Amino acid sequence: MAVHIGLTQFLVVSAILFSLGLYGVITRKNAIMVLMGIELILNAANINFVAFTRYGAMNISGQVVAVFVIILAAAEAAVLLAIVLNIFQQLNTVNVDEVDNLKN
Amino acid sequence: MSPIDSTLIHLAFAVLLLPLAGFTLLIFFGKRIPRQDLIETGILFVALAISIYIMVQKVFFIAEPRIDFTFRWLDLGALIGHPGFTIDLGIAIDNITAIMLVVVTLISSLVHLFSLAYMEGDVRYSRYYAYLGFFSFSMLGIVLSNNFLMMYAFWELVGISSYLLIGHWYEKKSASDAGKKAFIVNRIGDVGFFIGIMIVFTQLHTFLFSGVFAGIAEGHLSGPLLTAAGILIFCGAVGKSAQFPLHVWLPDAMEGPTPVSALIHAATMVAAGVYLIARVFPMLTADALTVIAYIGAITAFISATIAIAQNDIKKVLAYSTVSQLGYMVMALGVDAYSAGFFHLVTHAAFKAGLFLGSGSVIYAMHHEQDMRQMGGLRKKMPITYWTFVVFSLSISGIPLTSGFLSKDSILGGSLAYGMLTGNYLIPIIGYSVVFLTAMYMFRLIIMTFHGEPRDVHKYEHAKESPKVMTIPLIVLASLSIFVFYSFNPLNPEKGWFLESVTKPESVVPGYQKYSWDFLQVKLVEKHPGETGVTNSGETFVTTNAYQMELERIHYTGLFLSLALALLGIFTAFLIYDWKKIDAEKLKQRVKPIHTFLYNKWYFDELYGATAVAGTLLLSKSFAWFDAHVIDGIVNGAATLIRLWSRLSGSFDHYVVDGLVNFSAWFTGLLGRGLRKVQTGRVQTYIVFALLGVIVIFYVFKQF
Amino acid sequence: MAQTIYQSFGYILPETVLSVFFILTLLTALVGKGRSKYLPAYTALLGFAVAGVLVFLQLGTDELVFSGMYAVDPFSWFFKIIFLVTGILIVIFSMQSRELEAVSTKYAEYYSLIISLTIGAFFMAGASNLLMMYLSLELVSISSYILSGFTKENPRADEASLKYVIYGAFSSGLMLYGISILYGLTGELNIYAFNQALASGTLPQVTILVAIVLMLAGLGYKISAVPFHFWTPDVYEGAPVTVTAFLSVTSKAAGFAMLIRFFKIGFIDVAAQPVMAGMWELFRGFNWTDIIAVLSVLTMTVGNLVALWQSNMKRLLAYSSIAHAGYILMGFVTLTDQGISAMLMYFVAYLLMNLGAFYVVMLVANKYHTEDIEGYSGLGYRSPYIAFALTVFLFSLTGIPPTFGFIGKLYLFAALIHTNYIWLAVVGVLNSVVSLYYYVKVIRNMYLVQPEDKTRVDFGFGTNLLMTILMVPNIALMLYFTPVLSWAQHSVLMFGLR
Amino acid sequence: MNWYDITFYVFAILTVVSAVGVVFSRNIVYAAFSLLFAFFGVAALYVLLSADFLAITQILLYVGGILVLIVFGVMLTTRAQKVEVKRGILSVVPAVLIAGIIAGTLVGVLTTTKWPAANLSPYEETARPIGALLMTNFVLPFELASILLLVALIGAVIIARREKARRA
Repeated sequence: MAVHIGLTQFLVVSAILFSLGLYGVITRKNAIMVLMGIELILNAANINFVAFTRYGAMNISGQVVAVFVIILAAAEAAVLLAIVLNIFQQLNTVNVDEVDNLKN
Repeated sequence: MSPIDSTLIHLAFAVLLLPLAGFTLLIFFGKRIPRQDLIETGILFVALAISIYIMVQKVFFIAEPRIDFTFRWLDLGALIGHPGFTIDLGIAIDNITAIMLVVVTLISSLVHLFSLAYMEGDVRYSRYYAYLGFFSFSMLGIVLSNNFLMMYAFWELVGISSYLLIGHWYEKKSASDAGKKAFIVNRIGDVGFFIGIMIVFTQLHTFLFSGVFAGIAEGHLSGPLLTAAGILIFCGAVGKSAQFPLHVWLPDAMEGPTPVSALIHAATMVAAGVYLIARVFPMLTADALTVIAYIGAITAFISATIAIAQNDIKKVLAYSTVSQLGYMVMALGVDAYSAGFFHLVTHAAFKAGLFLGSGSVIYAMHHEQDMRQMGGLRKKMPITYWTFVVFSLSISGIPLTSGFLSKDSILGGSLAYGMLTGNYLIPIIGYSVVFLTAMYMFRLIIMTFHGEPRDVHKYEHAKESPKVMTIPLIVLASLSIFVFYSFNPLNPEKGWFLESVTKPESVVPGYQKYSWDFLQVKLVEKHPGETGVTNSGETFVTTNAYQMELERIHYTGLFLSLALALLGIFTAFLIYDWKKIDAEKLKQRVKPIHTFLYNKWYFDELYGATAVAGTLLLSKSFAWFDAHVIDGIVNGAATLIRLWSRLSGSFDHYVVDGLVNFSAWFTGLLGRGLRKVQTGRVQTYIVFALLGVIVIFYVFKQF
Repeated sequence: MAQTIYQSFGYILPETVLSVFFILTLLTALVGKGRSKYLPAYTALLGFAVAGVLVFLQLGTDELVFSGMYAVDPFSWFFKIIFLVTGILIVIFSMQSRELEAVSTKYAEYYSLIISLTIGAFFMAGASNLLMMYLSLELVSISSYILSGFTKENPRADEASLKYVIYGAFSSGLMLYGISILYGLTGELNIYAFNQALASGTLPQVTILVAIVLMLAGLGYKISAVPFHFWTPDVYEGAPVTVTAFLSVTSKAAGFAMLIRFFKIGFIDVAAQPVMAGMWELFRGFNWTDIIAVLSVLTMTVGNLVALWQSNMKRLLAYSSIAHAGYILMGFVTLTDQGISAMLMYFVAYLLMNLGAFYVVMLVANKYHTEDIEGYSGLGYRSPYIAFALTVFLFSLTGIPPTFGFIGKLYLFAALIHTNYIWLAVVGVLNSVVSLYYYVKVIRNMYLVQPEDKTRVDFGFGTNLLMTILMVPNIALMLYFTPVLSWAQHSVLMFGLR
Repeated sequence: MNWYDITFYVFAILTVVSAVGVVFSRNIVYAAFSLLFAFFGVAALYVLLSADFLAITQILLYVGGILVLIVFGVMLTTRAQKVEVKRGILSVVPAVLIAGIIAGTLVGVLTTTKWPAANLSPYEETARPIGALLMTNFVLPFELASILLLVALIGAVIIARREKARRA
């Protein structure tokens, strides 16, 4: 009989999602796409929380954390997008690697 | 700590910090504050009022010998191989502290007042007042410290501020040279002081006086090391109190403004050395005390003889100061503790008065300091003259003055000491200096105030100084009268001063004060004839011989000193006023002596010669050594050496130099390399963070 | 003693008051627009003052409130005082900043964000629950993203805030992932319960290591420890000076508070004797303190070495603040009471000297319009008082004797020697020597280089006064630091220890 | 294989593939749409994990909120470029390497860890206990989150708002 779906499978999905998010964050040029990568990371963490709540037969607090994370993600996205918009107005670019005047 | 005690401690802090606050105000906001001089002077008078309150409270109403406020400054806990490293600091008020507080603030405030006129229109007027405040702060710090560390710190601050004040007119080369000389000569003494402190600290692990004394009493520091510590600490006093052989800086320091001379070279800074000896008195061994007594006596004599031959009014006073300081040091050395401190206080008043008086004369004579250009000023400057006479009588030790009381105590002490120990030289010097003192002081008065004016032009313009200058003189003159210290004009024993300044119990192990047991006056007074056991196990019997001797010779000593003083005054009048003896002829007859004295015993020349000749000799001997020994060895083992030197040379060149250069270069390179990493692109940063995470994980997974 | 939820509200009065004033300050935008430019600042100051009084009333409180979410204990009390003092000083600095005049229409928002960051820092200092830790960290972060880009007409500030927000969001993402793994291992969010779960000793070490390293990424970013420090110089340089100063103290101190509490409460076996010996009883497998020691060495070395090459004063201070994070971490390595009290003492010193230095940088930027070290040439002649003050602050930062910085370092080193970390102390001393070079460079420029323009530039009485208030403790606390020391020693007490 | 497993694999693959699309797609609009599917996939995983409330929240907030925000962002800045011409600062290989190491490590560690597990409890409604928790044990984070949202709101407004002065 095939392996039944359990905690492990969810964790693998979360790990992959997390790594993809990291990949997106470090390779994407466009700041908005970097943001998308960050959202993937947060989602990966959330999958962990919910999966642990379910399979660890733990208290439901993991799900509560997930709710907070979603709220935070929204807040963070709003601020990041606002900053990107402002950068776009000021510097006429949304590429993070072009914003590199402060260095050394 | 009772409420009044803590109040006194708080007030003492206030006294300490007020001048500092004044200094900070003046140095940073000086230009923007109107009448900063008055502010600073006012601050000092406030400090004076508080000090008087503290003194009255402490001396008359508080029974306990000292009020101590100690806090743990540094506690590094137990370190490896060390039981614990703690440093306690704090301040303490005992009777001599309280009295010194008043002396310092009193003289300082009067000098501030005096300077209002004297320094008017000076280029760096506010700077001058700032430094005066800073000096007062440092001096009060010395007085209040209850430990060696703070005392040393303030000691150095006093050094710095006196350097600044002496060199106040630094455009004048002689002034800036004098400042430097004072600073350097003092450093020599301070090195000894510092080594002494370090000996004490390494042996006893504390800087607190009380802790040090307790440690010595328990026998944790004794023998030659204790004597050495005492003498090394005394070195600090030698520097600051201008004792032989480091006395050379003080007369030069007269290049500073005259009120500064009054403040630091008469009343406060130079007194710090004497105060230091008084502070550490309990830990001084018999040998150390002997050294101190002889240094003091020699200083007193040498400088008194020099003073006779000087023509600059301030130089005379300067040498007189050195001489009187010698007296004080000698008094402490012969165990006349109270007398020495007493003289410190009375001397502060009348010597400050003398300096301020000379300042008044100099001011009137348009900064003329040569006495040969003066004369006849008595009529022009009556207040200055009469106060000057009071001061001179006081320093000469004529009855009804404060100087008589304190000086007589010292002389009595030295006489008793000489009688008992056989060190007759000390009382002999002590009494001969009485004669010299009286003579040079009245020589000064006669040359300045009596007779006919020699520089008529300057005389014509001379007039009595303004009130801010004469008021301090009058105050100081009245303080030179006996009533302030004792109601009995002939014997101060029962006066409040000597009652409140009692000699502290010595903590030195018995055998180190073995032959000195008669000096244990305190113990003796209560139980003469008591038997004690020294640390080394010997038994000894205490006697009250010293006390008895003091009483026995009291009137002998008194009349002897009085007679000598009057003789001195008489001689001065004989030579300089009535011209019964021709001064010039006398000078011719004793020309070698006069020249010798006039040139200050050639100390400066001596130091120059020894230093220069010594250096020459040293370099010559090195050359000889080089030529004969080294060359021989080199020639003898040329091959080996050459090989070795080549090796070591290349080692030096490639390895040592290389390492040094390399580390500098490498640090720089590393910094530059690391700087390159900071690309300015946020994603690079993220990559590094991720790499960091990976590396940390895999490196530490191993463990 | 745990409190019921209802009772708990009594313990967060200072935070509540700050929140109220956060909104009040925001509302001054409606009321006082154009009328008083200082109204929001005064409101914020009032808020800090009221909160300060309430915090003082909590002296000695040692409670865990909101079902283990938040600890009100002497440890957090210490940091709350630090945050409030910093907040007040920053508000006063900001009132004088010319840089911020460009955004004078948004003062209300600016000051309210300073309050919100302080609220976040309060919660960071007391958070004893992983969720609280994450949320409070985010509150601080989001406030600081906005603050650092507040002068949005300035491209440098924009760049700073963009980098900050990307880096911050990424770091907190890593941290959150770490939290999720910890949660999976223990089923707990509360760090006290977490400790209990760890006490069983059956938890897989490697997994915990993964979680901890990920958490370190988040915490390390807040305290700017190498290699999570890269954002620091760019953000510090780009952000307005006042914000930089604020971040360098409050945000960093909050990060340290959280780090210390997390490790100390979460990972030390409270049952072990002696409790405070700092043994990581549960983790004999790997030497945890070594991770911190290595991070500490890297942090101070990188900070100091790169600082050698800086020409911009703000950037120099940014690297210097990285180096200082390294010094402070040294105290954490010991994990003893002595080490942590030394860290706390160092925070007091750091607050005084760092804020002082940044204040001078702001003043110089105001009047001399330069942030370059070259621009400081001859400052000693033109503005002697300011130059003198900066000298004192820089000496203190170096740790040269007549300053409080020296005492702070001395205690850190003593704690290290006490726990036999002598090599680390040596590294610390060597680093201080390196740092001397770049601090003295500034001082040399101020005093030895003659200015071309010799006109005096005065800063007015109020500025000098504030400068004196900042400067005097730097020296006075060297002479008499016993109160700070005993305060720090009492403040190592966290809820649940002893 | 039962239906549960099949459903899981379907949605897991959907999620992962969409995520790949998000990070590899060159067109930002495609990326945004991929993100939409990834969010949906995650929501479905939540349903599989009996977290119904969370699934709804995910869809409402992420899809309805964050994604719309992102799309707005894309549209507002799209004037510059729709398509990424070149990659970011890292070439693909090192980036893949780093992400790969992290993925490998995580998968390795997470799958080999013996998680404290219990038997699956039957499905329970989650909205009510979550709500209860938010008002009791989690009331402090709840309040904190509200301040945080307010701060984010203010921040977003002041940072993104165009200045009148600039336009003039």
